[in-house]
Amino acid sequence: MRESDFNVGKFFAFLFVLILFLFMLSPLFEEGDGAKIDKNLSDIKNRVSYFHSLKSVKEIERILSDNNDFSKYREITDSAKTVIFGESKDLENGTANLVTSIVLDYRGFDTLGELIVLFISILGLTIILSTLSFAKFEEPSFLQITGVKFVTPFMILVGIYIFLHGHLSPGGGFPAGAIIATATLFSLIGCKFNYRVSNLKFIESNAGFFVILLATLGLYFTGSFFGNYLPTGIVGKLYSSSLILIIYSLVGLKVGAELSVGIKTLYNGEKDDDR
Amino acid sequence: MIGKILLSGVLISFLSMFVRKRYNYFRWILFSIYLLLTLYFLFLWRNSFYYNESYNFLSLYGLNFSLNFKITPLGWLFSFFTIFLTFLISIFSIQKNIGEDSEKLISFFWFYLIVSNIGIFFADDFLTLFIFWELMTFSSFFVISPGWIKSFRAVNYYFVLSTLGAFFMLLGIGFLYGGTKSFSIESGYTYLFTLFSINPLLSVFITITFILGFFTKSALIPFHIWPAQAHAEAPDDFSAFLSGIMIKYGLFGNLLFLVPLFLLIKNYPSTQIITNGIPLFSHILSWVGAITSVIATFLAIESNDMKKLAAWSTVANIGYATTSIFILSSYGIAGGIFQIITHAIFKTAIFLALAAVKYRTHEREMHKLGGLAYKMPVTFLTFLLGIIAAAGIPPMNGYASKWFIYQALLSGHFPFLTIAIFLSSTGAFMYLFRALHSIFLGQLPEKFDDVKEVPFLMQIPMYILMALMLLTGVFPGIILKPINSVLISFNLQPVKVTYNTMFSTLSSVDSLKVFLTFSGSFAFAFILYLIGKPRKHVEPLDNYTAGQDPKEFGLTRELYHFALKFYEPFEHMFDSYRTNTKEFYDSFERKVNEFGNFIKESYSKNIRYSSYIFIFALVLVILYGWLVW
Amino acid sequence: MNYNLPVLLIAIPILFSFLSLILGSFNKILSKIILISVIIFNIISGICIYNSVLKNGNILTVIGNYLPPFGINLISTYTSISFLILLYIVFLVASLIFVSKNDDRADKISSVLLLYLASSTGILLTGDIFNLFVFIEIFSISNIILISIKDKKLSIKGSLKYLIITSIGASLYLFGIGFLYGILGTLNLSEISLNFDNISYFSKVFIFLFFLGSIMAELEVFPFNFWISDSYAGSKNYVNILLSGLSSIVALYIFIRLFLTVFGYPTFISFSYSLPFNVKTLFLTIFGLSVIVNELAALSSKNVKRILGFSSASSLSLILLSLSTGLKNGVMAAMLIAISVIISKPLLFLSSHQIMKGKGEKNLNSFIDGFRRNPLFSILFIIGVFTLVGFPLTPSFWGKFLLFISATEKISYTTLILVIVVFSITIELFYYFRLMHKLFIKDENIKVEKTKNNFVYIFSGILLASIIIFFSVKPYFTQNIVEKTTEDIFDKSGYIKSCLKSGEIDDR
Amino acid sequence: MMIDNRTLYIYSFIIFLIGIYGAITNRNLIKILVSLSIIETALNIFLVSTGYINGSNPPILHSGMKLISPNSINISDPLPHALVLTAIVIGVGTTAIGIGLTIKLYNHYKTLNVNRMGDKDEL
Repeated sequence: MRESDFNVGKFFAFLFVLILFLFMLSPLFEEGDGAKIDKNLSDIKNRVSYFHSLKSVKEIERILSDNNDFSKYREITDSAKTVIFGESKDLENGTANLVTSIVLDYRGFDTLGELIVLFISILGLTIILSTLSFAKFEEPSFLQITGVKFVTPFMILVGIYIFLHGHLSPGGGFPAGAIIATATLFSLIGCKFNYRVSNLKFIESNAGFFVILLATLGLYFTGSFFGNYLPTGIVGKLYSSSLILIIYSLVGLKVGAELSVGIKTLYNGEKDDDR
Repeated sequence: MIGKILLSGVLISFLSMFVRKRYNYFRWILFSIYLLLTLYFLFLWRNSFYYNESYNFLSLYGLNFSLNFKITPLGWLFSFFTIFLTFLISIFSIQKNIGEDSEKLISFFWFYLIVSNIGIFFADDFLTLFIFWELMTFSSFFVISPGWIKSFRAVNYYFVLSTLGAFFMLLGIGFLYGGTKSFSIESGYTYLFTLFSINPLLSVFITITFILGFFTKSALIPFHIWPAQAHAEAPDDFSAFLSGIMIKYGLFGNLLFLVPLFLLIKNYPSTQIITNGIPLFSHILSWVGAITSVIATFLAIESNDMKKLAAWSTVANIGYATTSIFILSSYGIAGGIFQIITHAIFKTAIFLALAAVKYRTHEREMHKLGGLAYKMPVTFLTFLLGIIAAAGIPPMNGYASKWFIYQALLSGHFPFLTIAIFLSSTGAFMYLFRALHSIFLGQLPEKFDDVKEVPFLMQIPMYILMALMLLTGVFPGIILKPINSVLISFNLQPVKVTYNTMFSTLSSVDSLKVFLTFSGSFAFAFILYLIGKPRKHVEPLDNYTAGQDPKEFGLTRELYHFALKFYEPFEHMFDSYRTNTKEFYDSFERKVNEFGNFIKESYSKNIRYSSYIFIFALVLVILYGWLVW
Repeated sequence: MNYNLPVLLIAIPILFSFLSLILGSFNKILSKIILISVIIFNIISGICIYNSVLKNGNILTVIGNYLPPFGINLISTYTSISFLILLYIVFLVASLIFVSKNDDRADKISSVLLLYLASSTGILLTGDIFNLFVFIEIFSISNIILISIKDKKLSIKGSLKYLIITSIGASLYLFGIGFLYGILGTLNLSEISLNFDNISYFSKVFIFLFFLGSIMAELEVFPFNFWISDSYAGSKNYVNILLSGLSSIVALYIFIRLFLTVFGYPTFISFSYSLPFNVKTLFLTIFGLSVIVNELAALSSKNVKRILGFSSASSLSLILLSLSTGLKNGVMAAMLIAISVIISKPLLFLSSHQIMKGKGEKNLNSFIDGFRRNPLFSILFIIGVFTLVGFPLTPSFWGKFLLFISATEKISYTTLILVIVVFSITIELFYYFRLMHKLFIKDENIKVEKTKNNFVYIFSGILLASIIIFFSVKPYFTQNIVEKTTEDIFDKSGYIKSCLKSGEIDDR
Repeated sequence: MMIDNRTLYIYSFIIFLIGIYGAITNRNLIKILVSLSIIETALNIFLVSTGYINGSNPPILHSGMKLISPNSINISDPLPHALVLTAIVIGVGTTAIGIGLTIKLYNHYKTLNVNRMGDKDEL
């Protein structure tokens, strides 16, 4: 009885999905007036990110503030600066990786939220699982022990490299944190490196604290939360866009510690560590 | 001044909360004094009709929120006799609450009932009416069941039906507000009248909402089950109020809104099917009244609980009044109002007598009582006169009102309605006689040997009620003259009446002569009684079991009480025609609960189910937005 | 102008949530102190912002020194800031109750609570659609955590349901954002609302319906709200208060912002939509169904917490119903009902918890003899019921009255609202009176012992009750607030102007 | 290879709907969570593809690269990348919580089948 019930459910689920699919296709194939999502996106000039990638938001703001109409920014296209790798300096932010410039500067507030999502979910994990403790994994084999001992330092090093170069190359704090957490997972499985959750929590909360502190200091120096008050340097150098560098390093530490806490919590519960 | 009376009621009620529990009766004294003062003011206003008061409390959100009162002849008449009867009940209650460890909250909420009583009868617009209507419902809810688990079920019926009625009434008021943009009652029914020719379906719907609203309150079919539950379980003195006064609010609503509407339709018959001179709608309502009275009579015959019996009798009497009112002739309306008032008087008397019986014996089942007439003569006499009035036997006031109803029905050529009313009126003899006999006559059980008459303070209202019943029976003009001014306010011909003579189109009756005839024959019978043989006292067990000790067979004296299963053969006759309305409501309640449980259970079904429903609903919404344009 | 206090309302709780975890590892009491002091800070600065909004109009807060639409911005309007103060009061009550209890996870939970505070503040203030999404996610994750704090099957099932539904909802929301960004090239709410009309036919329908579907789960609307039953019944008292009071505000505000400001078109007295189908009928169907179904579910429930949970879902739907009439009276009614629901629901949860204290089962019969056991909280319960049901002179009375009147405006679909409203009032009356009646029933067999009330409960109960009474006895004050809020909701061009400095929308 | 954005959108829709189908028909809690992850992946593809321009460079400056306005900008839109980064992290957080709750439920019921998790005695 239950089996047939299930099949009917599957059939209807398929029907729903089909209807949803047809519905989702409809805006892609419609003809008529009005703005549509582009089939071949070629022009990003009427997007806000155009000015983000040219690092000329301040310039546009200066122009627009004369007639005080910020909804007309799309009509201005020729006032943006030229950005050259290794030459341009003292721009709004000095990151060569434009995604990083958006993530940590133009839309830094979102990233703060993102950090908090990760923080709160790991915190929640420790709260939810705090009354549980479950079985340990099997004893590691010889191959695991040797491999882990060999590979873990390099992984941590790579992680550190990635978050330090987040403003220059792909990657950044989040991938770096993930790599570091993988290293701790390896060490946990491989050589039973039993780190304490509370220490990691300390690192994590301190890193988060300093991120917010740095962002709040912007209120003092620039009059705006998350404002950049350190020199931005030359695009493409390691010591460019200093605030982004610092924040990304803190994010890397924080995410690494957080994910490690999560792994440890899922590994053997949180309870026995707090004693 | 009306506002001041209402406000002082609220204030005194709060004041009475501070009275300590030991001096409980003091609260009731306060209540009586308040009623007396109100009665005094009402008496002062007896000629100042169409005086109106308006209290503009707040003007918020672009609306003037105000309470409007107007003294109409109808409202004045109703409020006067209700307050008067409540005053009598309150005197009864003072004594009742002296020793007893009774509830603080009964008198507290009763104040609000009186406040809402005045508010309802003097309301000039729907908003005021509705606010006091709801106040009445809520406060009566707490009086009927003042913290007894037993009465919870009964009050549930009452409350559900009342709130349902209020729901329909509010709906109707909303529709009328949408049409007229005001809460005025008069513009409401004139608008509804014009709507009958424009949009008949909607107007019939609105009328039905009002009918449901008023009919639930006055316990007409199919809402007739709550009185038997609520009146029986309420505090004894409050039962008198419930049965004598509160059940009349629905009828007042009919007179306030539906009767003017139907009169308009009757005068402009192009809008509605007319049968026999009255609109079809109104005719149907008369039949509802008649059927209610017949059914309630049969149910009263069946019941063994004395308070339930009286409650069913109330429903039957409301049925007569409804039938008569919706005839829409001036005799019909006059008879209906007359019936309402006389019923209020004699039903208060009956319930007070029952309350007195219960005060002394703490019994409600009739087969456990008997032979109290010698122990409690005043109570007996009150009850006797009350049931004479209820049965419509001449010298009492019930006769006068029923005479009017019969005259109205006959002169309007409604033979079948007359038969129905006559049937239930005859049935009234059956149950009332049974009540009288099994409570007051027959054998006195041993455990009631030391029962005494109730204290004097309780006797006072009984004396007054007896006098009132006799007075209004002999001189019906006392009540009919104010009723005439009500008829004039409806633009109807007043009925022809002097103080002691009633005239109708068919005949006339001089009630003073009737009274003299009856008292003469009574005196004759009494003399015969005195000169006859002295009676012999026989123990019931001697009578029935020929001196054997029934305890051997597990039989008790109560099983031999002749009131037990008194009308059993009669009940068997109607067994196959019985439809149990209570069962219907219970099953309805079960259905609603099942539906609610279904919803509730599907809420906590498993996790996959919830996301399934989510997607399903999303797809539905999308189908609406995508395909329906 | 750049006024930076609003951003501190978000930043300070976040900062201290980290700090609470650090300090809480030394002593749990420190984190409790931090929690309370942060809320008090937020209340005080909220009142400061309220005053300056009254003086200067909408306040734009720029983040990262980039003006909108290039950066993220916060906009404090009258509506959002007054909702915020209401929210803080409810939050204060909940956290006081949390603080009064012993919990060995106190540092972590207080950190979660602080983030909850920050995220709900962020939802109410932000002017960016993606930022709104991020805050909604934080909000729902903290909801999930708070629901599952009580280690019971019921609560964990409820929170897992909530998680699955909200993550499907979040995916719908992100699809909507993707479409909006792909078409308009911006994420700023004001700019989207300025240009929403230019979007083509099917895309508009797509975006609208996906956003609608995504926030339905938060709105506790019937076919989407299968999480509420278990969540309310299975969670702790302060979580109930947060769920009923705070979630309602947040959901309501999201609805107002997205569906009235961004997608709607206000004229002088009503909102209209430039969509091909009749949006109002859709809303009416969904919300009306939700009101009826939730009321019926509450009617047949036996568990008091579940009754209150269903009832709060249905009153939220009633608020949304009156909002979606789009009439000025309807919006005012929604605000009035919202005020009373948001304050009285926590009061009901609080007092019912105290009345049932010491009884094993939390069903209806545990209310019997409540008045003799706990007179104070019985009275508070009755005040709460009267406020919720719409006793005359309470805000919800005026709200229901206005809704009633606006529903009769013309005989069309709005008359259906009339039926729904009256029906819901009737059923609500019935089950609340049943509860109230149980309070006064005397059970002669059991000897009554008076319950000892914690000081915190007394304080917060009396605080909430006095707020209700204040709103009831000062009707002109309430009217002033409500009218300003309604004006603010209708003032779409004002919202856009405060963000983009100039925003001409063609007033139809 | 030239792929226009519409094709990418349709691919992402298909993956999304596979996820939806899995989430509503599966009985195993872990599988439901996996389906949710699939939905998130679909979203990420969709969001990235809204910023994708045919034949353009990734939005990272490297040595010798210039960004000149107005017409010769030849990078894809970096903003959706940033959004995707946020969405990924949020997905991770949600999944972590979901796994925690699943462990808890498994501990209570000793099964992962959601059909066996409904007990009416708790109503």
